[in-house]
Amino acid sequence: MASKKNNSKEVIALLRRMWLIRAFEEKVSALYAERQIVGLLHLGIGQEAVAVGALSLLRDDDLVYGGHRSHGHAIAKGADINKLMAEIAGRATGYCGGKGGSMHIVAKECGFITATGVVGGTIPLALGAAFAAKERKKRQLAVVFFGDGAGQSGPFHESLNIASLWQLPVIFVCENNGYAEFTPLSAHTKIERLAQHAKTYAIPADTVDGNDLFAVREVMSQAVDQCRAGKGPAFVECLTQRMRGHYEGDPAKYRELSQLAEWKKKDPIARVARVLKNQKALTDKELAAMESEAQALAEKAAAFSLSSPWPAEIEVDSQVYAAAS
Amino acid sequence: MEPQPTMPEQTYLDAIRSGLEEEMRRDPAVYIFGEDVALGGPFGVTKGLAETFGANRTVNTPISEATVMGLAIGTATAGLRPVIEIMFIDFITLAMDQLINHAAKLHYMSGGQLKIPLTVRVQCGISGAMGAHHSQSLESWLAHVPGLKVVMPANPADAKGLLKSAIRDDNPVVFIEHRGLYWSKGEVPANEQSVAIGKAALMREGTDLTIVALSSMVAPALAAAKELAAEGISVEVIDPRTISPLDIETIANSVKKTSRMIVTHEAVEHGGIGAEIVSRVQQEVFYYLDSPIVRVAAPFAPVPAGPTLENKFLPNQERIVAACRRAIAPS
Amino acid sequence: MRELAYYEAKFEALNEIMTGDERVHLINGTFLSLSPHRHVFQNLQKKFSARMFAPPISELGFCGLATGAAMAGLRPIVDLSTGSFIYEAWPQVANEAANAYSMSGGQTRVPVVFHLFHGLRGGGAAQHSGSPQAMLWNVPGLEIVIPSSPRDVKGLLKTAVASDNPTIFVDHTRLLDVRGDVPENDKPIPFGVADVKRSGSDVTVIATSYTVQVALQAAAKLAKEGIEVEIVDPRTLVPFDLATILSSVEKTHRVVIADETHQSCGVAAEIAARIAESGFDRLKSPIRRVSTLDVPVPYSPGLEAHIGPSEARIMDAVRAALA
Amino acid sequence: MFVIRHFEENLVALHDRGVFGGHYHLYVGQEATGVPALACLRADDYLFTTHRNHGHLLARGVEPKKLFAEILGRVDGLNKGKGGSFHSVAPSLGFLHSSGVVAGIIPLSTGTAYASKAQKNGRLTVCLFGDGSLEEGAAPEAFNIASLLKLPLLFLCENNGKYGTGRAVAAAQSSSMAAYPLTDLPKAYKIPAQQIDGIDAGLVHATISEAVEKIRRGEGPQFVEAQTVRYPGSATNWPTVPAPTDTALAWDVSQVPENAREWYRSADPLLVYVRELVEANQAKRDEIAALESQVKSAIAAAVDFAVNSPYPQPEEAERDYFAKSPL
Repeated sequence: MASKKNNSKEVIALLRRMWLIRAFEEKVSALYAERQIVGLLHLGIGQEAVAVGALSLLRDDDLVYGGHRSHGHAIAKGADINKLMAEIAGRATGYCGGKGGSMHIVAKECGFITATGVVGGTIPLALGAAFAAKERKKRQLAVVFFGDGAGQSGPFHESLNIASLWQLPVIFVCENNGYAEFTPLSAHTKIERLAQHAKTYAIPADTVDGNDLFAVREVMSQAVDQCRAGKGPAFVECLTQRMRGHYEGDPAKYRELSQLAEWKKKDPIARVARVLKNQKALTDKELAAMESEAQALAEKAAAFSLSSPWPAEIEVDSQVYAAAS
Repeated sequence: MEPQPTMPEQTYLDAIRSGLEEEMRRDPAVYIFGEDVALGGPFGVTKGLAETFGANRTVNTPISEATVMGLAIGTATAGLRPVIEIMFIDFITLAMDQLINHAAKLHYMSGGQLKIPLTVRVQCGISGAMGAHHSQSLESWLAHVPGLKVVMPANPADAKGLLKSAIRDDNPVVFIEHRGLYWSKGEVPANEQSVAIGKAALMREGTDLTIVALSSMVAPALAAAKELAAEGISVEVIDPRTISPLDIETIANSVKKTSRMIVTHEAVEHGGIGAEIVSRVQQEVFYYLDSPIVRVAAPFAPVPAGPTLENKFLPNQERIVAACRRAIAPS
Repeated sequence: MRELAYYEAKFEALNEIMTGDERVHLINGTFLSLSPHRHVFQNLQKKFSARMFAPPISELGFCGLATGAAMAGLRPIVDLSTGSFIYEAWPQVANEAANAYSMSGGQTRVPVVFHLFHGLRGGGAAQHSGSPQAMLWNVPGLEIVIPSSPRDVKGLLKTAVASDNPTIFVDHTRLLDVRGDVPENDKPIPFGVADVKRSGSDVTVIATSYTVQVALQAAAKLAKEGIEVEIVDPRTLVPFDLATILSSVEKTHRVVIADETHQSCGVAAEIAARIAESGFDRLKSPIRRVSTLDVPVPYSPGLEAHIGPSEARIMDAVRAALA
Repeated sequence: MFVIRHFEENLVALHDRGVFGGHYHLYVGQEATGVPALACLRADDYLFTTHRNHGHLLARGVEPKKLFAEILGRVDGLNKGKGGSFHSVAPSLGFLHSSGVVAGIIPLSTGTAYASKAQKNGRLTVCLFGDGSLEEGAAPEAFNIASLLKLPLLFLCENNGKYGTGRAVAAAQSSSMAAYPLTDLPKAYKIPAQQIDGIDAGLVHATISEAVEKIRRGEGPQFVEAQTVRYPGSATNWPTVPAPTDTALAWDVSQVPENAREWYRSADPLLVYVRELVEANQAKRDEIAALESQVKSAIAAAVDFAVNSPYPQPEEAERDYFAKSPL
């Protein structure tokens, strides 16, 4: 049924979304280099196919939880890139009024519930959302993104256990980019595929090429259908690679350039573009236009952010506690 | 909601149960999570709730404190009003990251977009020689965390009233019960009466000295006050009930009147909530103080298991009285 | 006298410790957080890779591993890096390591060091700016070390490793590039001995960690106003040297406590309470606390700067103490 | 096995008499796991155990009188009265620390194993825990690290939830552990794991000695799940003794209360072992009865010792929270 979803019109929209993420993150990276943005930044350049592929199949009212590398997930769920960039820049006009920053994006209006700075920190939160959804019987889903680094943390295992026991409508999306912070996965565990853990807890799991938009959608659509039908959790492991270091400013010496060159061949955006071209759905000219369009939007977001006011100091001790409702 | 029979005399434990029951009846979004809660929990606090409201609202969880805490927080981000029971406060150590890095911060980090109406029920304290993994009082950790509220009821009425406020609060509230108080009895006013979080209670009026006592130390403090009254020393006893936010105004006003104060709690003195109370009071009413504020709390040691050691470890009426005498007549 | 950067002194200590005692193993982290001076760690790695373990992201797991290894006679130093991550290891640190010696009636020793970076680091936001030391001060069984200068970091790190107790070594990324005198083959610095970082007669400022450096700058400015500040650095919270502080208060009668943990139940609260109890008669004005405001650490730079124990806030508090 | 059994039964009696107040857990029903398993170890091996530790300590040779004294909080106790039932230790026998926190010891056990490997002293670590511990994230974190580093570590999971009662039902795989069989968890980390009947002393001894050999050969961690049936006396919060153990019960359980009879008939490892010995003509009934009465009187003496041991000086409460440091 995924193939049905892949009519070229829709694929073009997806490509546009992928370009938007790429352009957005490259702009963020540039601003960081110029010291116009400070703080701890984690970019997902090269992982766009996972975010867009996975979230393109969700309903607006599905709930998404991210990790520390989640700009792309927020955009894929429909976040406003102006508010997103402004948040990363610590401005008053940001989604969180400058209180959250890059690692703590919350865009509730579009169902991106929260990111976290703690590896694997939102996995249990997603269980809760799934529990609530199940109770409300609205066939809502919770989707949580995390990296392979989270696979060695206790709460990850506790969560698989509980999700399976209680048959919760949650989809675990593992972005296995082969690196936990600075260390290759092989140095962290003897398990090559994190999907194996899900299977241990009797959760249906699949591993796909995360740089292949169509493959991600194929597997994800099965997961969504199963979850939506109330048949319990699903686990989708996407093998991908990030082009950047762990955080901006990380020299990333621990990765050989050959790997990067290798990766460039697999660039998820180029791959989709190729397909559309072969289908004669888009010309080079249109593709180029799409790219510059995205870059223009990113530029506008940057301009909006940098011209936005800093939060007022009075803001500093507001919103520590919610006022009685 | 349907009316409940009023219960003049009730144990602390039953008061908590009826508080839970009334709130679950009042609001279908209230859910209970915890180990064995559907079976009543280790002390029977949640007894019967699964039968009344169904096992889907009184949920037995695996022994996975970290994840169950996160799960409860997650249900709160999705609109429920979870109540999670951590069997012993000692085991909250296992859920610290979810509680401190997530529950306490999500509202603020999200610029107010998210609310976490979470109640964390734990029981603490020394009762029955359980040793250093089942007897601790760890409230000051939690009072140190902006975004959390922390309450410590000392009697059945406050237990029920504060629990209701905690469940109705839109913020994460840690509700710290004392195991040693579970079977103590007291008057409990008619249902639906909640006790405001952040308001101290004046337990006894006096003019010569103020005792600020928490949780299990309120009773010995009142006994000490009686003992001293016989000697003509008039002692005022205040129970803060909530330690975050702290009702410093009530305490400071009392000290303005008495000019002398001691603080007593069961937790280890160093880094305890007493330190915060002393600092605040001396800052607010320094020039009213006639003698140093003394803390009567546990020594800087893990809780020993042996009963004699336990007794030595526990602050008690005797030590409170001695401290009061020192404060009245500094040597 | 020889001047070193803080990070150089720290790695000199690590190098001497590793060379001198083969029971010492380094677990996780680079002891530099994200600082660019990685080469010093890589040099150490070349020499001692056999005694280094880069574990998975399992704080609970590898802090337990270190604790167990210490019980069995090793002297592991764990780098938790970002202080907030200790919350994931909390059961092993606060429930196992801290209690083992006492619960065993003095039989089982746990000579482990948990090293972490606390505090405001610039954009760390609420989850990467934690200062857990105030909570840990409420945990009997843990020693807590909190250096503020190149000389102290070297001398205290050596004592921490030599100690037979679980020790929390509280470091601060903003200290790494601070320079200062570090004598050649300097002696280890005993725990429980405070250090007067600046002497003065008007107000005692008790400061910890990076805030000592901030307070020194504040003091220099206040000197121009004719206010002489005495700065006392406890250097270790457990054990705590109250005597040195009280003798300073004897002289100044006025106290400001500057520390980067949150105010409520923070480090400053405990210090203030002790002085108010034992030094009450020497005080001429209330003890003032300059702590991090009781809010989660905000991301935006202006907000972050606003909540910390800044030079300006310390100066205001000193003036208020004299008013 | 007799020592453990009569120790625990006397402990229940002491508690019912109000001689001590603390919460405690019995090892009754698991004797055929702990005793043969620990017999496979070297004197210098490390052991970590949990709140259910009495049987392990006794099986390893702890003097009953000292364990009684500790549980009663007396000065002659293993920990001088500071640990109690939850935290009794015996470092000279390799028990460095017993944790009252579920799964608290699992990460710790990787540490002693790590140290042994670093020190190349051939010492092995045995981590003894219950099935409930596997619900804590600490367990998989430790499995992963143990497997990664090929640590000399034996995970011995005592699953007393087999057709159990009370909490055991809630703890059975179906309701709180999705992984089944439990051995799938360590296997996921490439740790060899097997499930055996913990009531069969011979099987336990054979399995554990083989596992121990492999570990000593440097093959890395091993996992064994020993299944036993929950002792009816442990069904509630406060343990009881449905029927005092006596060799005679091995052949006639008519005196046992109806509700507990089946356990004594088929699931009591001690009585099973007694029958085996007799049927194999390795011992006569009266010899065993004689042995048991010796143990009974030894235990009675140990009880007297503990009850008459003084309480520690209260001031002790403030001592021993810091080791004396060189500086």
